[in-house]
Amino acid sequence: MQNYISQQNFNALLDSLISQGKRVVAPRTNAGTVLYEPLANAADMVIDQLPRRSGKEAFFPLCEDIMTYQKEGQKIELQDIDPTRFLETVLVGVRPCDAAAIPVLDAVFSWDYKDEFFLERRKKTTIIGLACTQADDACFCTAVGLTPADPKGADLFLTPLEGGGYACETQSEKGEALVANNKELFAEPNGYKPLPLAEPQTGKFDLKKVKAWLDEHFEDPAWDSIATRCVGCGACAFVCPACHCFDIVDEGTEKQGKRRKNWDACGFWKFTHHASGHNPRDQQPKRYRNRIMHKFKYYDDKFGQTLCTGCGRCIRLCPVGIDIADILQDIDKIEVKVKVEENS
Amino acid sequence: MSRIGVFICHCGENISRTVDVERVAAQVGKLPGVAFSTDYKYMCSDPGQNLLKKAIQEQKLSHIVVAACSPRMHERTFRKAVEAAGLNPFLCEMANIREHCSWVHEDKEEATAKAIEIVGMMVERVKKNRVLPTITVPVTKRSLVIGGGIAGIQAALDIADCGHEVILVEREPSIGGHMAQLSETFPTLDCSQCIMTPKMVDVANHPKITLYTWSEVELVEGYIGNFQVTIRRKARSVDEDKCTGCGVCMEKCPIKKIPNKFDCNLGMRPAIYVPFPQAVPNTPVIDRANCTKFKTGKCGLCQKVCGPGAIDYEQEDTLVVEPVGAIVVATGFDLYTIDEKPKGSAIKGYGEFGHGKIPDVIDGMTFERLASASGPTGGKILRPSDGKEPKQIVFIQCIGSRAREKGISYCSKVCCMYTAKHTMLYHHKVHDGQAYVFFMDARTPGKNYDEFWRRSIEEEEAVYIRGMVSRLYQKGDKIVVMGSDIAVGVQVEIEADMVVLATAVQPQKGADSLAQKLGISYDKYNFYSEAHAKLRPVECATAGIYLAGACQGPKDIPDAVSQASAAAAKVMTLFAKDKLEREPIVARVKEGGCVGCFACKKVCAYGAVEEKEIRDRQGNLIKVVAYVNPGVCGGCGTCQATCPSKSVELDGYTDEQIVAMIEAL
Amino acid sequence: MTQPIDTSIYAAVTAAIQGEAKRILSEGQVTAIVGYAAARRKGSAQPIVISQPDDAQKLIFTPACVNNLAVYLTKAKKEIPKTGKIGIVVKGCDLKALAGLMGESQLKRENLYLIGVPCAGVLGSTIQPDTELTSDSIAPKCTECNERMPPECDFVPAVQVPVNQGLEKKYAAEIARLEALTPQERWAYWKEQFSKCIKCYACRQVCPFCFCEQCLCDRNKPQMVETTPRPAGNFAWHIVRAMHLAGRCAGCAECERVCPMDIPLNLLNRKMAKELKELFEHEAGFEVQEKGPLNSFTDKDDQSFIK
Amino acid sequence: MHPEKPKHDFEPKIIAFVCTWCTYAGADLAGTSRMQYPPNVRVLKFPCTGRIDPVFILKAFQQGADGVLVSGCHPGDCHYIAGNFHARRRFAAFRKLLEFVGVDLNRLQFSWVSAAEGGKWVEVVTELTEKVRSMGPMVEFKELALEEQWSGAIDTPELKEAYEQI
Repeated sequence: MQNYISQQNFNALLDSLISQGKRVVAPRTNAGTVLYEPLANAADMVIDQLPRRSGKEAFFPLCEDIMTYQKEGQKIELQDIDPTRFLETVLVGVRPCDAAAIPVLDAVFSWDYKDEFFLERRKKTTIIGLACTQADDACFCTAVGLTPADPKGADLFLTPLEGGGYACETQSEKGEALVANNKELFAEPNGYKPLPLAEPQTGKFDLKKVKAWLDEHFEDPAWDSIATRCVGCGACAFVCPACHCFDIVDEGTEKQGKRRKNWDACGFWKFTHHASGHNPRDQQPKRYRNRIMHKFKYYDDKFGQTLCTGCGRCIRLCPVGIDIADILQDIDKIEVKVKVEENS
Repeated sequence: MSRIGVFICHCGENISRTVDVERVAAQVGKLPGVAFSTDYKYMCSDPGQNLLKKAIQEQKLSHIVVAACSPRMHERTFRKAVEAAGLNPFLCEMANIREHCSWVHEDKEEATAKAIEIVGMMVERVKKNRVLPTITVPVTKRSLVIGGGIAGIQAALDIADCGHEVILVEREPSIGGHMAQLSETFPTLDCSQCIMTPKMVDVANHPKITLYTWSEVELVEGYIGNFQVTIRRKARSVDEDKCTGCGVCMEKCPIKKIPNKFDCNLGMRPAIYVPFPQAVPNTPVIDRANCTKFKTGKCGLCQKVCGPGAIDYEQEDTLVVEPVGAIVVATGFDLYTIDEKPKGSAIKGYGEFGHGKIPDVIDGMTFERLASASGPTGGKILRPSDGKEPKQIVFIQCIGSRAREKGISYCSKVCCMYTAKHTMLYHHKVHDGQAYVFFMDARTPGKNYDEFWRRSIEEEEAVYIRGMVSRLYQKGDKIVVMGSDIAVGVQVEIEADMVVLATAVQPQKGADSLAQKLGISYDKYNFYSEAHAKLRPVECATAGIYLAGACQGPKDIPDAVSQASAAAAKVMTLFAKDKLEREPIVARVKEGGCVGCFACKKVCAYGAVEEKEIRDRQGNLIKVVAYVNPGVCGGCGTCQATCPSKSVELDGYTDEQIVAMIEAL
Repeated sequence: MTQPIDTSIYAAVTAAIQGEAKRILSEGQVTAIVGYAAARRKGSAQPIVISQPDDAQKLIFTPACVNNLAVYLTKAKKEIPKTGKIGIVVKGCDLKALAGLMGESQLKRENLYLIGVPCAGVLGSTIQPDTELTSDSIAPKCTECNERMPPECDFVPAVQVPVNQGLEKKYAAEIARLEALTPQERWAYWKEQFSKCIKCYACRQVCPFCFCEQCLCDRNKPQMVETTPRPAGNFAWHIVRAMHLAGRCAGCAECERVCPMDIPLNLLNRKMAKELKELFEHEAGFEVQEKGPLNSFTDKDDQSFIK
Repeated sequence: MHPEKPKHDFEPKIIAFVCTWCTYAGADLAGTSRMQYPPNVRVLKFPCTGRIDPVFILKAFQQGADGVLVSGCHPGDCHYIAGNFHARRRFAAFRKLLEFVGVDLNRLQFSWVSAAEGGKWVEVVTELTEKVRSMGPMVEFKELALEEQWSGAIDTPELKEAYEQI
């Protein structure tokens, strides 16, 4: 089985995909920030850094048109977007925390309503995952049931090796096809040792205990102490690989315009602002509560999955230092106490 | 969806010559929301207007665009027509395809394309127009006049003669102001008191005028048509109702030697006094600072001698609140005192001229009192120092005025004329005396003014020396005046017996604090600012407040009187209707979005923005927001451009309307 | 060359803040105090609101105490109790924001108890809070700071702030660099930067001056600014934001620090501050100003650009 | 006969924001005096320059304006006392911001045109139109309007065509 690829050949693979007219999306530097973006050249790839934004963008864009309108005289003409025009894409260098979020999102986008935009992009995208070798004290993938070498979500999974190159494991037909079509670039493994995996420095917590507490504590003074300081921006949701709320807006003029689907965040005051002026989540702690509840309770209730992969982006980027891992650890502790009390 | 009617005017051939009006009508007819479009030869003619009215009714039109001349020309016409057809007039807009299109372009293709865009833009705008009701404000038909000098008196009499109540407030014990102090007046040399006192008496006797002397404005609240003015009536210690003005108290008062301000401190008065014999009201006031009764508790002589028992030592200040609809400010002027540098002022002073140090260096007003038949010398020109008749007298012009380096750059306007008058009065009274005048240049515009000035030189033998005085000093009982005659180019030295300085006219002290109470603006000298230097010279920017006399800038008597009558006419115009109607182009605050930063209030030139408390049903304060008083708002919209959250909106020019126009292009 | 920044006073500052906080809470002088507390990650700090004297010991001051806490006193933050007198821990830069908020009728001095912090500088980014404070990691604003001892506070720990000299003035240098470019080059620079924007509005939410309850840019009747995070909408948002802060921004640079996409937003604010100083001699300071430079005027204002 | 007017490849779109009392009236006077100027300008009437929000200028560029003119009463002549003074400060600052983000200020003109200055109106409008014509279209904002984030972009020939047209 040919399952080794050198860095040079890997770059050659990507360049060949680019030349075939495929969109190759990989971490690259844009004005000083590492982001998943289409590559013009494989050499631009910055594969050793976790991008600021997650890979969900490849299926769930920041902003996409879903319809256009034109008015003339008394006529209004509507035009749908043709999803077959979406580009064939290869998403490269996706770490387990980003890749694992994609199947989690599949659940919500193919549930009662099949989101053709998401699903069509999903269909047209091949994901090349990458085992993770770097972690800091914001990472907590191991606490939410993943590992730095978890291939979940990837079509082809790479493990970086000492001295360069990657060990490759195909995870799906798409992955197999990719390897099969580029056989000449892959070689037999030859006693290479994988690089040591990342070791997230965050403590553990029991997701079941957390959920059990959440089930009982929609109203709890703890929410105030957790999130009084939340300023209500969307940074956490927008950098999150699993957050998937969106807003539909019509933008344009009296004569023509577009209906668009934009990322939205439950932290925003406007998120639940009713046309009447009423806002059921009238205070920031209630909005932040929804973030935790959605990730660790509601999504679990509905789809049996946790809506968090422990990438730690929200911890690093929260303007006011709200630390989701810390909160979950605290909840974990509270739950233990409750049990002790019950036993005594 | 709106049903917009568009009417394209040919304006004879003025428009149709360069704009293909039929094509414009056809193209515009295709715009979303347009239900009817047509063209017509003369839209403003009666048949044109009837066409418009008929179409509104038959086509059930909701909004109208008339594409014709400038809205400055016929907007009113078409809005009236639209109103007559049952639509709110503000649902009609004009597209200017004549002045801005057909008249300035020759190429028919280009002009037609442009006209289509202009009309299209107005179609988008009119869609966002809202029904605007005419704003009415009730008017209290009473007015307040602040200041009882000649300007205030004239304004009060004019308004009262028209049948409206007037409250006249004067700070001093008597009305009359500076004009009552003058000896004779230029350019006719008639006696000031002779023409002044009958007017003062008219005020006192007028059934429509309530006179509050020895009183000051304490607080002004409200807005045009609806002011609430609080007036402090200072304790007079004399009951005005009981006092008959017999004057026995003043005769008996043992304290007699208090310098009388009215006589520029040359004459003396008792502690209970009227400032001058013809005072109105002729009710004395006790000067508590100098009265033995108030200082030591003893005396009480005036009370003992007062037949009607009018003396009341226990009297206290009282506050009266008067509702008024308009305010005339006529607080007048004061003279620049050169020996006393106003605190914190940029004015540097003229210490070198010895005013206040050399007793025979006096100012113009003091000379008036010397020359006045009712003055401290009975009309004889005598030196304050030794009572001798001065044989050589020097007048110096422009003391303070027109001297940027000293802090005042304006011309005081009256000094050239009153100095000419002084030289004449002097010559009439001291036949063998010689008057010299140091001047920069003589400014004598006005009816018969220059003739008067010439007379002082040609007939009354005043010697005019063009140049400024560099120094003066006391030498024995003479005052040596050193100056230059720039016309001849020599140094001049005159040994004078008396020197009269034409000091600058300044606003009354405290003019700024009164302006702050009234919410009107003032310039750096504290003169009150008119709304427009040329077109609204008697109105303040703050609606319902008018200016009369020298509080706005230096003025002579005829100017002050004319402006007072003009201010009165403005008040009467306001009072001519029961309700004030105004175009509803005013700013409105959307309280939900307002965060109370009051940037709007900071930029509002009209003082139309107020702070308003929003409370819940229990009365708890929720927030403080801005409120725009529609009666006061000028409608410029600066507040909206300044408001960060766009929570204040100018009706008729809303963001929605403007953005719709931009997006139409 | 990287040079270390001396932050040895921060231990004494922390102790002093704790003592004062405990005193004013137990004496009932304030109902709550907004300050900084240590957080889970090594070296990190987070804003905290305390109302019990015993919680005073949680308060700290370290190079990770980056937040401008003034934002918690604005109307945008309804969660913080606004009744009674509130204590707040402020650095010099934060204090300017409070002065600005007072000038805009958002706060009253008598309702605040100001605990001033003698500050030698804080980190430019807290993505990795366990970073040593050096001339490289220091917040760019600190390189141009002249206000290390906040004046006219109710309490300031009595320590001497060490002088760190020779720090390159980062904003001034970057503004000068951009000004020297052609308009097309500047456009390209900002286009690239703004293309990263995701409209998370972190810049708006942390800004003490973005206290509007309803942001103009959230409105849709009319839509003044495209809300979509596309290049056009992003560009418009950042221009409007900079314009709305012109003459108001007090220079805390929180917008830039919190931007998850590293957009150098404070450059726009600094540029406007520079222009307003040159045009109207306006500078954000500790004095409460009755009117800002863009809601006042003089009849001699520059009009050389007007034909 | 009038001389044949030269035809240009590019006709700029100029949007003018003017106050109703001075500049609008000045433009009316140009009309009543039958002065001639290029037809590129579209006039939006405001009560006062004080009402003109900088966002409108931005919006005009975004809507495809190649040049923008803002014109009002001369200092001291404001019908509303001080609106133009406030506007003067606001735009002094705003133009610096636009310049800093890379807008060529040759496309943004400010002027005082009184009700008596029909000639000046013609001069200002003509000069700006010609200047902007020689500069070519304002591509920056137009390109921006067509651009998408990479993730939302789709392969549409229409878009490409539109892009190439600029």
